Amino acid sequence: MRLFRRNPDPMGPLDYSRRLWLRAFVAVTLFFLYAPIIGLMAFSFNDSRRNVVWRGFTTDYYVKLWNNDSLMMAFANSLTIAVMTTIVSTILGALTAYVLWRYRFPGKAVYEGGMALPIVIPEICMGVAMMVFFARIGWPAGLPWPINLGSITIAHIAFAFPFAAIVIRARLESFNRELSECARDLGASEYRVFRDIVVPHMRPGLIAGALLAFTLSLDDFVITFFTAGPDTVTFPVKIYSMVRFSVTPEVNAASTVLILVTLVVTTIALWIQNRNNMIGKSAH
Amino acid sequence: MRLFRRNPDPMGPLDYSRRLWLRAFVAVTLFFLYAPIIGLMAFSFNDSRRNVVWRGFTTDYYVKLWNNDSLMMAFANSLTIAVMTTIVSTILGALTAYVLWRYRFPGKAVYEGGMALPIVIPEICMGVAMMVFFARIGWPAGLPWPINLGSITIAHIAFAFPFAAIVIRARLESFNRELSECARDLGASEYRVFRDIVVPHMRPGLIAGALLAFTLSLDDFVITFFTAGPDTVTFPVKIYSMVRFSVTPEVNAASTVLILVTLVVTTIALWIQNRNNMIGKSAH
Amino acid sequence: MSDAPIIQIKNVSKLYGGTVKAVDGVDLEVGRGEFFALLGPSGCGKTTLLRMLAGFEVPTAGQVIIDGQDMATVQPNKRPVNMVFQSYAVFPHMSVEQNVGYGLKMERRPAKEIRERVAEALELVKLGHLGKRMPDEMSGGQRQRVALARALVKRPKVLLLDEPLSALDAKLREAMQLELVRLQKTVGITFVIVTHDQSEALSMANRIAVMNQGKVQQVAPPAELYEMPANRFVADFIGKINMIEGDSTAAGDGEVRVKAHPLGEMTLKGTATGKVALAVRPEKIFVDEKEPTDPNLIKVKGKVGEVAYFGSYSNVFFDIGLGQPLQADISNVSSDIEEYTFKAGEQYWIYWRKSDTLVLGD
Amino acid sequence: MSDAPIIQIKNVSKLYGGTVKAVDGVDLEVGRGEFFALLGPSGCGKTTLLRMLAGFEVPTAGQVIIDGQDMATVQPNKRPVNMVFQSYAVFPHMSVEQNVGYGLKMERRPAKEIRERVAEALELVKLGHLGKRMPDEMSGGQRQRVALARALVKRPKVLLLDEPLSALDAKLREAMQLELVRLQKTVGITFVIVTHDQSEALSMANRIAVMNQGKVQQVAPPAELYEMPANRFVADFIGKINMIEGDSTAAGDGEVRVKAHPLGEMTLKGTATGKVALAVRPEKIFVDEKEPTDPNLIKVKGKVGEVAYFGSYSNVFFDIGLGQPLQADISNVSSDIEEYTFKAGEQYWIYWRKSDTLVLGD
Repeated sequence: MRLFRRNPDPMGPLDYSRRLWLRAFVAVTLFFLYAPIIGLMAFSFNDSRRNVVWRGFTTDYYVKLWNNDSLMMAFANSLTIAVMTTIVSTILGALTAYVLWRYRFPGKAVYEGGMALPIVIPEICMGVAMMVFFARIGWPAGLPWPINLGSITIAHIAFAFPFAAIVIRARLESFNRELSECARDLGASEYRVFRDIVVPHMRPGLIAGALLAFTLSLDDFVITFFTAGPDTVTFPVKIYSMVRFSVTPEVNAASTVLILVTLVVTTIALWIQNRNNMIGKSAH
Repeated sequence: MRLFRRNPDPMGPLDYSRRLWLRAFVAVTLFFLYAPIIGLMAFSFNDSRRNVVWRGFTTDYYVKLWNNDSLMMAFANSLTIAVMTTIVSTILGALTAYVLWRYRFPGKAVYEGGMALPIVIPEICMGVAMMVFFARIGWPAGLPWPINLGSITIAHIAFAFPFAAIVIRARLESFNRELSECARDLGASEYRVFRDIVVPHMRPGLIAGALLAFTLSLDDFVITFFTAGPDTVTFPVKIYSMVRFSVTPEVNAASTVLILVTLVVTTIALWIQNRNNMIGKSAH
Repeated sequence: MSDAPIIQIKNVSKLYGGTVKAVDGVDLEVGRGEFFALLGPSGCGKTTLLRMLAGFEVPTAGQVIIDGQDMATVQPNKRPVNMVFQSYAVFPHMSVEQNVGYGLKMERRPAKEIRERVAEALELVKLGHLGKRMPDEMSGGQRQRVALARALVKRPKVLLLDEPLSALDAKLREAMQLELVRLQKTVGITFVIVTHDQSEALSMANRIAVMNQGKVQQVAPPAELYEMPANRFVADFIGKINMIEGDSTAAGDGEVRVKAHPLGEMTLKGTATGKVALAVRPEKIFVDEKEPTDPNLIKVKGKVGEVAYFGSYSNVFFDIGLGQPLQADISNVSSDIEEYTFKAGEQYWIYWRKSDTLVLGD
Repeated sequence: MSDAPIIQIKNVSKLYGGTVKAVDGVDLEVGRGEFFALLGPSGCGKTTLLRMLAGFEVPTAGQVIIDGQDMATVQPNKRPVNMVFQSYAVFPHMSVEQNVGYGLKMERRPAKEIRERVAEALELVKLGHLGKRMPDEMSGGQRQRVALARALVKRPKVLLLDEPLSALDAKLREAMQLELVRLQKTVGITFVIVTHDQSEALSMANRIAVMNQGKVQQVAPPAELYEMPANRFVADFIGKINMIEGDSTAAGDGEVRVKAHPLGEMTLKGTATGKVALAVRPEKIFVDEKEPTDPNLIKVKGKVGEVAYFGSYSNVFFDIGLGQPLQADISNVSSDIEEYTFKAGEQYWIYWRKSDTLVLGD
């Protein structure tokens, strides 16, 4: 590595303030990206039912969210689905990643390609396909909570677990196979090698994959929309139905909550990945 | 590298057919992922208005798509938006990636984090934020085609260009900075170094980033749905409105078209990335 | 303890993809307590052979016998050998003690025995004070010691070492060479080391097998290998050597009559006939301004060409009227710089003993 | 052509982060046509110094003058120097000809001149037949030749080479050492090479600057550096050396009186006083069973410890009653193995000339 990275900035750092075009470019793109989102979040604290002018700071709308039973129910649904999806996706993803990494078998290439399909395929098509699929196999409706969330959860798992598998697979790529050979050499059975050597190495990937599956499930709108019955509303679907009437500060507040949860979970996932990359580097 | 990869499968390949649980696992996950999608695509060729039973092969519904003016208009809209988005996102993404790679400036870390926001933030929140944003700045409605696609295109660019930037940035990571130093040493100005040395290296990243932006824009439903006026329907939005009535074979056919376009573009992008990775490896 | 070899490799071959012969009909025996080296260029099959001993590769043909037992059906975790891997393969999430104790834990030894034997093994490799450390807090040299202790604590019949010094820097490598030799003498276990570095093999091993393209070229102690290489490949691969092409005919009594321009005709010890190479090591060559008279010398006049100074010796290239120059290593045994300064163009007599001259066939 | 040095480095320092001194008050001059080496361990500042000559680093203090011109405000693309990079930095999307011609194109030379000079430069590095090749179809050695041709075609006043041989394998590296020397003689341009490999510097350069921790330790021709190192660091970094601690007092006339266990007291050439190291190179040590009588020798009795055989020489460690052993390199000048076999425990007289002994201060 040292060969090509001797110097972090060998051309010599340029003083930002002297470069007007750079300053302008940075400012414009930042504005472009941040303005709508920051506006949305800021106006959730605006003391006015109309969204246009700033009238003062309030957290009233968050209190209203808290007291809105149907919204809280939607949030509970979303969390339930996300937790179930996370657990199943991580286990399935880990097994898939391990099988792909460890074994050779006929049709492995097809299988790996197929794995990536749900990542590539347009969400709307996934949604329609899931809807048709559940209709065709005659998935029962009107079940009691939380079993009525089953179809959404299954759709979310089908959608989310390939992401988890890819994250875990990527982690396994950095595994030094001499470690598992060495454990074998020291007398470990194949199962002990998996348990003692491979799983500890996988762990950061498992956590990152789980967090990814969690945010994918929590944030999903399209697939949920198509697989949800009328009595199974999730948080994003609820926001959607609120927006259909008008963009009230409650919508802003609900969106802000969803954004913050996602940001926190994603930050944790990235932090784990970075940390484990750094450990990986220092160990070799 | 050789140190850790001497052997592609040093534990010895296991015969797939002897491992029942592996066979079962592969079959179940493949079915789980493929069945809904393949069902959707297969029944677009089913010679029956009702979706349930297979009645024989037909391409009638593709002919019907072709003759459906409002659907073709939606497709034209989608392509127009996607092409515009691709061009602008790739240019913006390349500039952003280059600035982040080449220069140091205050707030660079914030800028890099901000870049990733549209990738992380829930689509539904992006959609709501964009809708509110355009409403607040008073974006005019009822403009003639194709200017009426402007708001959607802007929203798509804001959403897609960070993806392009990340792909191009990743490509720049593999750039050997000694190449640009060497060109300087041989008498090239900074501009010539960029033109003669950096851009040729970036090229595979530019193409892959462009194709990614294209599929993101073409497939997007949520953000489009929130920023589109009633007279600006895109292909995914059209599919959505068709599904609201009932899942006809035309819906299947339209979904199949969208899936195939996406798959082809993605395959090309992956192929370019793989090829350039392999060239990158052989060159060092 | 019996005198039978601890390792017997009988006509072993390994094919990849049905045709590429990584190992091609190798026969080898390693004695008890030997420090044995497998030496050769990369891709010569030495690592494949080592991995067959460990059980990570299965021979396509032939037999691998360790301590009298055929290894054909014995899994890697059941073999009486242990290996030190090229990357050291120290388990990153275990402390040094846990690493070293892992093999004993797999044997289900009682905790007390594990504790004692781990401590003993760590003392052996001079890491007694670092048992609680995690691998990422250790240097490359220390991690190698962990790998050594972890393999030795299992008291294997054979210790396999795969390029154990290649990841260390030059100074540390030299120190570890001596230490590995010392360690092997202390524990008395048979060591089999794989290396591509001839000076490593020469300085450490009792016996060396030189391999090329899957085949064993020569098996001999270091000095024999260096002074009596079996063929051109071995002569060229081990150390530097001058080769002068010539024609040889048998002269009976273990001698040959060799004619080689510009040396003339002479009778030498050897058996190779036909097209041969007269070979002499650079450090066996002497240089003088006066013509030597001893009839047991081979002599030739030459002109100094390039001189490469290396501090402890100078590598002087003489033009003797051949396509390639003749190189001599002149040891700089005096600090008086003038004494061994060669200037390009100077004429010298170059000579060496007939007994130091090799006659090499292909 | 004037006799003034082509490069003058005047009291140059480079600070990183305001405090870390990568280069610390370096003064150096390089003459026209010299083959000059900057030698030192990694992180000693040698590469930073080279990059200051090329213009990729700006000195925090001091002056860099090339051919009489202060380089302070001259951009890298306007300097009369060219560089061969460690990775060779061959442009992957250009053919060999395009690579070599790139620098001339930047000078806006006419196409015909570019063609001719590129062909000439490729001939010079023996790549005349490969002009149409793309870099990914070439070996590492060939790519290095492209980098050399590309720099030389610009006819720079100084050619800078950053560890040019570190990416090549051992055999190729030796061949390229000779070829770089030949090339430098052919073109007559000043070469400045950065290396951490002492044998590379010794064998190639006319003059070497040894650096450590940002400071120049000694500047001298190779033989002087090896035989008369200025201090312990240089003695230890260049080649192998035995150091025996002792006490020294001035004895006038460029001599010192040194007392060192177990050698006794003696008068030696030197100036260092106080705590010193008596140093002698391993190849300057002789070994005999009989006690030598020459009064100009330093002698001591020793017992053979470890012996490392390296083919052309044996590295023998003698226990002379000190903490660390005394090592002697015995050149294996005869192929009769018995002649130079040392067995552990044997007693010998070990001796060397007083004139070969260095008295080193810190």
